[in-house]
Amino acid sequence: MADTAKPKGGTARASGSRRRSRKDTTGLGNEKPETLLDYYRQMLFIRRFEERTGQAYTQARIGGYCHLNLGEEATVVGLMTALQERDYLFTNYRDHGYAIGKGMDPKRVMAELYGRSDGVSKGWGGSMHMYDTETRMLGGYGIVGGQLPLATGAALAVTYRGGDEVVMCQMGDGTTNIGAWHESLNIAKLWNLPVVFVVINNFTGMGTTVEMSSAEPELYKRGAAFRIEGERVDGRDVLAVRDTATRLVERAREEQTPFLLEAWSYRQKGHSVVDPAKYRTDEQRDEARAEENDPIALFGDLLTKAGVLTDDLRDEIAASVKAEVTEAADFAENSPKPDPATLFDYTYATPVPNESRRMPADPVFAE
Amino acid sequence: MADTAKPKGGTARASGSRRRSRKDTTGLGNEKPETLLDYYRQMLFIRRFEERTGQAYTQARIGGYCHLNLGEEATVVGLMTALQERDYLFTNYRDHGYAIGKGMDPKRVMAELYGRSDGVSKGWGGSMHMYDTETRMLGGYGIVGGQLPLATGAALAVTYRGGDEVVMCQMGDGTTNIGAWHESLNIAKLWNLPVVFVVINNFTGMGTTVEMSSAEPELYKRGAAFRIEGERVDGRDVLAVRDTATRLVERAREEQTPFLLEAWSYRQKGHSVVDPAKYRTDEQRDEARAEENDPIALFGDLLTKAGVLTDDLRDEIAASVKAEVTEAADFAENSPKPDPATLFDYTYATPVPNESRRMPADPVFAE
Amino acid sequence: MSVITYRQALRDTLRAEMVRDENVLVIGEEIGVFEGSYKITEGLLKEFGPRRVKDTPIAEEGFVGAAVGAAMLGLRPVVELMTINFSLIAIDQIINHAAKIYGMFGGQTSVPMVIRTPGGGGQQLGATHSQNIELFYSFIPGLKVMAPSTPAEASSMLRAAIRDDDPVLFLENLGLYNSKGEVPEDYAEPVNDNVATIGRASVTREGSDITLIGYSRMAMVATQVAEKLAEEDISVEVVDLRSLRPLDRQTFVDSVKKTGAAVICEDDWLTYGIGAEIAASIQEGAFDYLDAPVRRVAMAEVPMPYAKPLETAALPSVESISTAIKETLSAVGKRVG
Amino acid sequence: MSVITYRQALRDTLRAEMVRDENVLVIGEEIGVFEGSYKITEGLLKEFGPRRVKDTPIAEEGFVGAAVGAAMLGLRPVVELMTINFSLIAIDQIINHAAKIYGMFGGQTSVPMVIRTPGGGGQQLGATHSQNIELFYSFIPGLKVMAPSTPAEASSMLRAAIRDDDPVLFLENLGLYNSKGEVPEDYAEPVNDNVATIGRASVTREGSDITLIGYSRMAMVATQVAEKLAEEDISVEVVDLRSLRPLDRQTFVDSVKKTGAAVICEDDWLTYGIGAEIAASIQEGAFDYLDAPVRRVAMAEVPMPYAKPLETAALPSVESISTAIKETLSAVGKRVG
Ligand SMILES: Cc1ncc(C[n+]2csc(CCOP(=O)(O)OP(=O)(O)O)c2C)c(N)n1
Ligand SMILES: Cc1ncc(C[n+]2csc(CCOP(=O)(O)OP(=O)(O)O)c2C)c(N)n1
Ligand SMILES: [Mg+2]
Ligand SMILES: [Mg+2]
Repeated sequence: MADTAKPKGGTARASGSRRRSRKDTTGLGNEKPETLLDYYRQMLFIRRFEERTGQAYTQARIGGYCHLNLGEEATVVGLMTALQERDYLFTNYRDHGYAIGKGMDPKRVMAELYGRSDGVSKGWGGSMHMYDTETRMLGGYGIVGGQLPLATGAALAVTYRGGDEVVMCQMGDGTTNIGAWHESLNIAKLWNLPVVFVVINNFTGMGTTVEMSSAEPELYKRGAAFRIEGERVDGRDVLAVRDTATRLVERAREEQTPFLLEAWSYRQKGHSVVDPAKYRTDEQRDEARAEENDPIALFGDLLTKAGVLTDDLRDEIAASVKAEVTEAADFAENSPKPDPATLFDYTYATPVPNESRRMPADPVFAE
Repeated sequence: MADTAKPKGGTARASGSRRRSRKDTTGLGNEKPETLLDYYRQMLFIRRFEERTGQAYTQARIGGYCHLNLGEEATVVGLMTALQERDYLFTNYRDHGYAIGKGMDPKRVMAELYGRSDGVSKGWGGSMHMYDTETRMLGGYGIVGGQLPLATGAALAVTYRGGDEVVMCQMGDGTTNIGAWHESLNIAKLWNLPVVFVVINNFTGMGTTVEMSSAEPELYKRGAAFRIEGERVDGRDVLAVRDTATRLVERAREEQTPFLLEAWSYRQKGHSVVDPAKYRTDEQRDEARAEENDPIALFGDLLTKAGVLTDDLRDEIAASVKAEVTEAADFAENSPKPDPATLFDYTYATPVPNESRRMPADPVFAE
Repeated sequence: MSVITYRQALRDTLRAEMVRDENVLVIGEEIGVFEGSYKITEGLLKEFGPRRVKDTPIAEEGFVGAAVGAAMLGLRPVVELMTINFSLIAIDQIINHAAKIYGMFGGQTSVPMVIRTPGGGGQQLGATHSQNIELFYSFIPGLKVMAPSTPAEASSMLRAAIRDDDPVLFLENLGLYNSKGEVPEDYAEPVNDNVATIGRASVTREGSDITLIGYSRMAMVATQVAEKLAEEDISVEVVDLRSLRPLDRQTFVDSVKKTGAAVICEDDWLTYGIGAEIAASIQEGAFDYLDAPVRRVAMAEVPMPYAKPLETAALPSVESISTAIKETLSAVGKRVG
Repeated sequence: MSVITYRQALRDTLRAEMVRDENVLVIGEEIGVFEGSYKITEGLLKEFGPRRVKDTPIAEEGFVGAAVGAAMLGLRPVVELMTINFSLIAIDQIINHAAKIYGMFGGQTSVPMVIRTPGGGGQQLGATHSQNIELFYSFIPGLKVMAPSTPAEASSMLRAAIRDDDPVLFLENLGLYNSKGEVPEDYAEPVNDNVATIGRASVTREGSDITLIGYSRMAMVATQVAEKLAEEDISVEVVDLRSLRPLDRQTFVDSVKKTGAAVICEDDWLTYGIGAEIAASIQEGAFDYLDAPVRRVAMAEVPMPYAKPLETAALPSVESISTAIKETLSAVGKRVG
């Protein structure tokens, strides 16, 4: 089972890293440089995208609740790389990076954040609710655990039709304590469904630690209650995440059975954009933001040492990422706001007689 | 861990029995005859009480849903013997035997079944809702899993006050699949609460087998998701149940931590009085009712072989049990029906202005 | 026309839809091996096998949510919840997921599923098993709530529910399963045009003195009341709501405009119950026609007791409804039989 | 008198009750270390420690149910649910357990607990986080539902809720936490007589032309409407319901008997919403006094969209309420300013 475990208990020592091959001195395997640079770029893109999101929120261009992927870029990119295009994804509300990683146009993701009509959910969803039928990202969900039964059901539909798609269901560590977790993993195993449940362990719910909330804090072991195999991976390491996730996704596809994957990494900032995370000690804060825990810094160093990432390339990537993020924000800014006349367009897929289509000031019976 | 396991899988072979001492050839330890005979009598009492209940149901003296303890008398008596008077009990709807075992007057239990005002719940609860503050049986509950959070909370109150009571929480095998199970066991362990969760494994929910409903069908192992120690016991064996339960109850008291106990035995008849259990094969039905799986027959034989139970004693006990059951039924029959004038007496503990106390035909505003 | 039970109408229609559309599957507790707590799914496992008849663990949230997810990918699951009381465990998946997914994501994916579940009291099932909480679902935009009262409607409305692209809460009733009524000869055929229009109430009996409004079992009771009062020369018009969401206000308001008075009978609690909206709508839509206040006859507001005399006292009945009608008519100044 | 926020009134009162009664403890997600999502419990963990301030896992059903069990043994838990939307996960424990235990067991054991939770929309929180579903709890016999609108009431009503022996759903409002108002000097003292009577509405502003009824944040909006319309010489009487269960019908019916007309403003959906019962009760209790139909101003019946212009359009406002009032008055034939 898990060989790359951050030790249990309150102390957040950063241990356990990827070891794929004894002969691999670079830590990069035999991966093609383009591929490695692509991962680096994707991670950086998410970083900058999320920073821009935070900024836009502060400027009141984005509203509602807003949760960022800062610190878990390697997990996001590693997981999304493990999925085939035809595979399905369900996530929680911390979904911007996943939406982009699964293939949505970042411009439309930003437009969704801005609540505009070009947004992936036409401005109806906002930060927590990215969705796109085409890229098979079937939604970010705001109710903790709400996506688990849905993912299970999607996998049921796949097997019902004899398809070979896999469903990935992302969630946070805190989510392993809610009833829907138990019911869904149990059903997924009983019915032999190809779902990979992925727990993003950032050691806390909002401010509540894993030790305060999970009586078995080694989360990947909790599959035991359903005979579901679990693994843990160092979520700061994009290649480790990719490899482990790919293995489990492909096993789910082959063996038609669910798996559990725990990926740990640090949440660099507060729970949501508005959370100053005052409950963290200075030490905890420093640890969460330390270079050695930053997936992008880590991977960048590795690539630099291996000669894959030069200073020029680094600047070039940084500039192109910056430009693309700016482009996304501009696109969002210029996208039209939804027209209040469309307010009743999406209550029902099939409109029926006597449906209520009243504005607040309207009487029940129109004259 | 469990040494008295009925083998997993669909086949219901009756294996695994009590082995307390190598020197104990009687299988009865050094127990005093009076004690043994008392257990025998208690089990027989529950058997006859439940048979009478079934009969009264058929005669429409009892209504609603009605679930019997037939086949699990050893479990009931063993568990109840393990509890101190000051300990608390929560159960599911299959609660008649437990109510009696925890100390309620069988007359008042029967009166509750009849829906009479001398019933333990004054006729408000019926079969599924036996309750008595005095004997600390804090209720049978009809929502599967509903009693688990309550039991956890009761244990919280105990520790909050520094008390040394233990809470026992009984449930069926099917109940281990519902979200409340997961949430409650997790909280109980996190908060170090003295609760013993007892799963009565009769191999089915209503007609759905454990294998169809629990991805880890060795139910006592499901505590692993919370680091809760689990044990399994042969629920046909009253002394084994008593001993195992006593050990866990006392450990919960000492160590202030929850435990999980699985007791397996057969449900002799249908899920409820009205269920003909047609879904059982002839073989399954025969097995469920076989002498060798009948806790009373088993214990009776043991006592007979050991010379504790003579034919005379057997007859005497049978007669006195019969008389007491008849007395309970007569008491119930003669207890007054609740007066409709009391309909609004128990909606609120503290009545307040503007509370609704209208009969169906009453207008909203009284003249 | 043949005469069958409400139960059989449901079962045969469910079967017919499964034959018609490979995407229709049934999911629920004890619906396969046990053949359903109330035997609506009897025979289906044998005919269609475990792929299409899925017995579930006791995990309402998990399997209702799984049905939602399956519906998102285009299956058409029909979920059975043993009684509406247990829906409280699954309600987050119904309200926050099934009802939201179409709108929250800007209309990308519909959720074509049906949740069948019986309500109904009066069976001495006690406080937690005797509630009628269709209100909760009827309140939610994004859901459709149907409540048939006859075998014919059970059939045509279930067919409509299964074929509809939105999540439908399909309310059955313990007290109706054995009730009988006429159905079209071909009601059980897979190819079948007996498909109800969703969202329509109907006047099931014409009358002139007062309008009596009910749904599900109470629509049947309303007819009994009307029949009884007819003997006393009181002419009661009966409206069966049939659909709780959308709510067809025009049908009952038009009836009240004709009769000038209304009583609502309902199996749920009075305060905030379904009848509140009906009364509120009537006073808004037929204000100038009403000759007396709209009265509601509903359950007494208590946790339902087990004991029979208490339960009986707490439930609306032909007698209490008749009383409310007569009192209303005497307020109107009309002759009371 | 001092002027404080609604938030501070809640916090200080909670603290005072914890000082007063050792049996009072607070339970909820992120209420300790995090000090509460909306900071109502700020400072409590530091002052009272983890025995009395219990951070929970994300397990609403589990910890709400644990509070019910603890209350059965005589503790007085005050549970925080982060928003009323998440109560759907715990609703079975609230409705089938907290609300039933006293009655179902024949009055043997009361359940003295409080569930504090904010409702309120208008924060762009989207479809699953913007619902006002107090209706579900207000419908249930055995529960009491309070909805204070001012800091003074937040304090006196929370005190009453904690001291009451029945389960109370205590509805707060995201939009009110920062609102200010006067409170008695001693509102934060452990020994304190500022205890509200449960189950009473109040006329918070007198007027003669029409009655405007609201609760929670909408009671505040109602006052703004009344102030604005006063400038146009329309005299609006405002009734704040304060208690949704029990419902004090007499207070608003008496007001309508005086003014002859009524409008209800509510933050939930119109059909089957809280206002339905108010309107139904008014037509029953003040039938002969009503000069025009009771109108309701409520949320548009859609899953709440995230985008600001859509959300704004869907919510009732001072403008839409004013429009309904003016239309009602012109139906009455009264001068419209
Ligand atoms: C059912 C439910 N309860 C509570 C919340 C409020 N809430 C939002 S996020 C969160 C913490 C979740 O923690 P975790 O699962 O670890 O995910 P993370 O945010 O750390 O990625 C909570 C409690 C919610 N959205 N849904
Ligand atoms: C939440 C909920 N779902 C479904 C039911 C209906 N139901 C009553 S008993 C039962 C089976 C329970 O099986 P188990 O836990 O094994 O207990 P047993 O009856 O075998 O003792 C079911 C499904 C219920 N009461 N509550
Ligand atoms: Mg987390
Ligand atoms: Mg069982």
